[in-house]
Amino acid sequence: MLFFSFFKTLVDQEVTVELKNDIELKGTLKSVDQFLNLKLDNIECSDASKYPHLSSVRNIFIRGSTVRYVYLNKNMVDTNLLQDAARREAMSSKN
Amino acid sequence: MSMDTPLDLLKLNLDEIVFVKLRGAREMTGTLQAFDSHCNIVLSNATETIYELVDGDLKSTTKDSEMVFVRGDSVTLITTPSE
Amino acid sequence: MSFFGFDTALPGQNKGSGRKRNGAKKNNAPMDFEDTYQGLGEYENEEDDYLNAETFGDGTELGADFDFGYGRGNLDANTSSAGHVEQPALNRSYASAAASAGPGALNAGYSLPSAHTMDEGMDFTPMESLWTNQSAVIPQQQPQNPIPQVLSMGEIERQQFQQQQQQQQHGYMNMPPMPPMGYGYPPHAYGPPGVNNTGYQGLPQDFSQSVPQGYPQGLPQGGPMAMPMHMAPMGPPQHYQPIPVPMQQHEQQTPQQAHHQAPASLPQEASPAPVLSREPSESPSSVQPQEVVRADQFSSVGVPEQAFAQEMRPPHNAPGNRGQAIIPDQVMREIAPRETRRGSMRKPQEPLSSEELKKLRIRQAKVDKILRHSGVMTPRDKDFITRYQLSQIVTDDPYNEDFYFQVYKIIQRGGIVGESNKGLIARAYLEHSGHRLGGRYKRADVALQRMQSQVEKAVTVAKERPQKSRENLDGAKEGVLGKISSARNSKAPRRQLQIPLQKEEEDEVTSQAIEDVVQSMNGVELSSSKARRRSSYAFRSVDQRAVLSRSGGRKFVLSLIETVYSEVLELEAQLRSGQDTDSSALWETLHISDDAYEVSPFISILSFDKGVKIMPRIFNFLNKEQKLKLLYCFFSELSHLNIIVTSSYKTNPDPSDSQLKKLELFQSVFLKIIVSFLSSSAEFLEVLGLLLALVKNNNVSFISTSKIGLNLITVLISRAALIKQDVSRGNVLSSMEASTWNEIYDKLFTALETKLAVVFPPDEYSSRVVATSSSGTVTSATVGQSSKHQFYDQSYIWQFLASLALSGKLNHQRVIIDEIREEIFGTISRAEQLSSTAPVEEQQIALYQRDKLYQDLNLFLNVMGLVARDGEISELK
Amino acid sequence: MSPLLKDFLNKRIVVVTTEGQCVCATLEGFDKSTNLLLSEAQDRISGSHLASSYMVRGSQIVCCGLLEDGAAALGSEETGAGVTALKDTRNIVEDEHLVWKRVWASRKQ
Repeated sequence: MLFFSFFKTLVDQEVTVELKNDIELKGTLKSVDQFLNLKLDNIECSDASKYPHLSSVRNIFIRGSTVRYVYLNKNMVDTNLLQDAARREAMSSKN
Repeated sequence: MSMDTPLDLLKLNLDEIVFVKLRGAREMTGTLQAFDSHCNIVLSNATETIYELVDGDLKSTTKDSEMVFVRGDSVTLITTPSE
Repeated sequence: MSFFGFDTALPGQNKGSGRKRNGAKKNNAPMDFEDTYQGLGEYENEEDDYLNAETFGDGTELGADFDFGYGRGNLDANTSSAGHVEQPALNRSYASAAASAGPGALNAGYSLPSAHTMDEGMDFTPMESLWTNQSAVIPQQQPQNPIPQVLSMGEIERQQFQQQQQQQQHGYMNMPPMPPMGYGYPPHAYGPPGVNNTGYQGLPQDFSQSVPQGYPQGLPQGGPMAMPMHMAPMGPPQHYQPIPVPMQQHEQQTPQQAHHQAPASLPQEASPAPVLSREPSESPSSVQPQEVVRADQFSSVGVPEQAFAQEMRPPHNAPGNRGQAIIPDQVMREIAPRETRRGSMRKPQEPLSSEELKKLRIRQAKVDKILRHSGVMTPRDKDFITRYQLSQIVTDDPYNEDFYFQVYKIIQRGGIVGESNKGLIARAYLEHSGHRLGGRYKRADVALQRMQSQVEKAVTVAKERPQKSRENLDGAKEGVLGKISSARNSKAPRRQLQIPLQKEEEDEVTSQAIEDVVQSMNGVELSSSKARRRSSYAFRSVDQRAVLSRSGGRKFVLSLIETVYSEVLELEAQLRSGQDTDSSALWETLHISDDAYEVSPFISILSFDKGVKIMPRIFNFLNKEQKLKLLYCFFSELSHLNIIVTSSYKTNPDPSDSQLKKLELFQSVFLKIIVSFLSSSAEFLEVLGLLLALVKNNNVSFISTSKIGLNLITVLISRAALIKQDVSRGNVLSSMEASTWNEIYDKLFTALETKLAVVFPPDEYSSRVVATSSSGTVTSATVGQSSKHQFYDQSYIWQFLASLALSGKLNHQRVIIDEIREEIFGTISRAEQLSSTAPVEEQQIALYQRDKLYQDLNLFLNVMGLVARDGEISELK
Repeated sequence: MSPLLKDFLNKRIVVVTTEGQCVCATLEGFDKSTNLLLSEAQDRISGSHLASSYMVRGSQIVCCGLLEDGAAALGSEETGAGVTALKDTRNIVEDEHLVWKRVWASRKQ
């Protein structure tokens, strides 16, 4: 649940999602579920001329399993807290 | 103290620079900020390198990001970088 | 939801498909849903369950979505008519379930001597304590009990054990022991009695039919029907001796049920049932007559008869059935009030025809095949799992699953004020994350500013010293300073005073005064670290592995750090839940007095950023003695500290951006701890003890080439000076204290003497640091404020010199001035050059920088009653 | 359960599949595995009618975007000939081992 928890803190922040089919979508993260499915609003396709498929789409649901990366800004993340959360996750999954 | 599972070794490298090999002839180096049992990870100050063979020549492109979440199913290897 | 252990195999569906197959062979009539329904819908209506949303999400609101894999929607639709009746029996919440999972539940569900509770809860419904409305029986087990009790795994196991004990006491019937595999039956068959009561009204005959189909088939045929139907599988194996006969009877009992039955599977039932079974017949296998009669009577009052009848059939003929005498009566009383007519129920049963027997046998075989897996888990297994799951859901640490989000939100809101719990949580992270103050780099300033103000305060006090001491100085000044004002380019003046030069690196500390320091440091074993003899020179390698290899290796140190983190996280969790914390385990993990390695592992822990970052949180849990020991170890082995090596211009003339960042981190985190510990809790002699540790075990001159090292020395001696000033106003320092201080100061001074100028890094180094800092991300803590004209900030050096001069006698001060006069004049001339050479548009910046240079320099000069301004040094007025 | 798709119910959406197919359709239903039930499915590029009822397995979904009102299929503007086909999401580079071989070889130098 660590990353579900993590992504919840990123709601309403602007993120860039790179999918495994190389499409890159930039938009405001609106929601996330425990499968790390994401919902973005006001999306912008980084290479819209090459991939016009998502033109006239603003609000998009992304299946978590097809995400390659999610790019974030440094200031969105409390790294010390995140590391501790990862430690706790590792501790609890061990028991 | 039992530091025995692979994920425990990953825990040792929290806040340290790690080298991540990824599917699709990619690799990434950055500071490990988080991981879970699926090998989902978050790296800070990351540099991704994508390799490809163009007409038999090795070509690489790099991409920097200050914070990135990497979905675990792309990860094939995590290690500490060789110097 | 199969989650709660009721049935992962969806017996209703299984059965349905199985029967379909069966029926397809016999006749092709379509399958009747009602016939296959097992009461699943009874477990559906859970709106009152207050943790339902947390467990399953708000999925129930998803109006138009559907579930390809499950198909529960159909069931819902079909059972909605029955649902309203069933609901009352199910209005239990998870909370009450969890509560009843506690010891109270044991009483209620299992150990109450009151037999009816026991029988009800145990034999028919092992999940009773979780799923039925026990409030009817035990008022204190109200579902609205808001504080669910959380059980540990151990407690749950203990309960299971107790249940077994009680089972022994009350006979086999009280607890369901593990039935043999393959004798399974749909779990719903032994659902809570309350459910049965109402549920059967909604579905008059189907249930009773599906149950008999459900399980006796797997049992040896022809034996006596020894057990009440719903009880059989829970009893010991010897109870499993049913015969098909009773079922046959039930099937035939009520003609009106025929249309409900699945014609496909039981053709003989599809036709209007023979009425003969209305007259109970004597079974050849000696089935008890009375329950059949009872069933008849129930049916006559419109009550679902068969299920009860079967449940209550006393297993008179079961050999060794210890429960037989108790169960039926009590159960009857409990779940079927109409049982008052019991006495009149005893009538003989009719025998079955051989054809019926045969058909029944075939049917049993089929159904048995279908149900092979439906009873894999015993009720107790399910009970156990459910309780464990509940104990996981209802946790006492709300931050467990969602730690990052919860704490992040608290920090974002600045949750320090208000709830103390949140304050505690936030404190651990605010300390060094510094959300409210704009990140850690501002924090670096805090630590440095604190040190600076400490020095300034001491200098101010010194300036106000009685004129008398000033006059003493005046005499000495002539030789040194008389030339200063006029001769900027003068050669170094001759040394006025010969300080008795003790030879350096005099290792053994023999003085009585120092022994006193040792004693005064309350049990802090200064001598223990002597066991680890090592060269006082640092390993002159920037590569941290060189040091790490001397304290167990990188992986070892990293695992130490992670163990420390686990301990701290554990302690913080305890603190949140209001428990007392015990830092002894944490202390062990720090390996402070671990002599097994050449370099203390604790020093190596500080080689890693994360090892540094955790220090403030460690300090939250250590007592004063532990803190002192820790700092003593730290100062003793300072030369081995990776950060000293990387921040010394001698060992690392070309620091990288990341190294400078490490330096800042260390300064902002660890230096701050030291400053605040020294200023808040350390006694004079304790400060001296730490200084002694530093001087005695390290090459002070090398340490002074590092900014961090110099700052650490400054912190100690300025603090000592402040305490001394403070004390001298009130009660005077004891002669022991005073002489100790003098002796240690002399040692320090001797170590630095003749090499004082090395505290100034060479210009190449300074400019490189500035260049790296401005190109990288390191911010203003290292370099001056101006972004355009960055210069190497030397204020920390002047603070050190000021502190050193402050505590020294006149002759010490003269030596200092003597050794660094070049730097004094260099600084003055740089300040003057700035204003004269800067272009007009940068005059502002230049003036600022000029003032800053003078300000830093004057901090030092003021100690001796001097001031530099406008290119001249004069006496402070 | 994932309520994320709830807002898209009965609306026109664009569905990208793992195979690189791009379909425009009305979302009739979904479940927690993102299995989708679609109606009036058209090819996003050409606009050609695919099926009146269309089910996509969740494992094949990459993303579904809500089509803005009035947005036409791409095919109505251009025939779709110039549109680059979407890649699949298998994340596979041909002869990846050869690439790595070259990478290691270059590292040794």
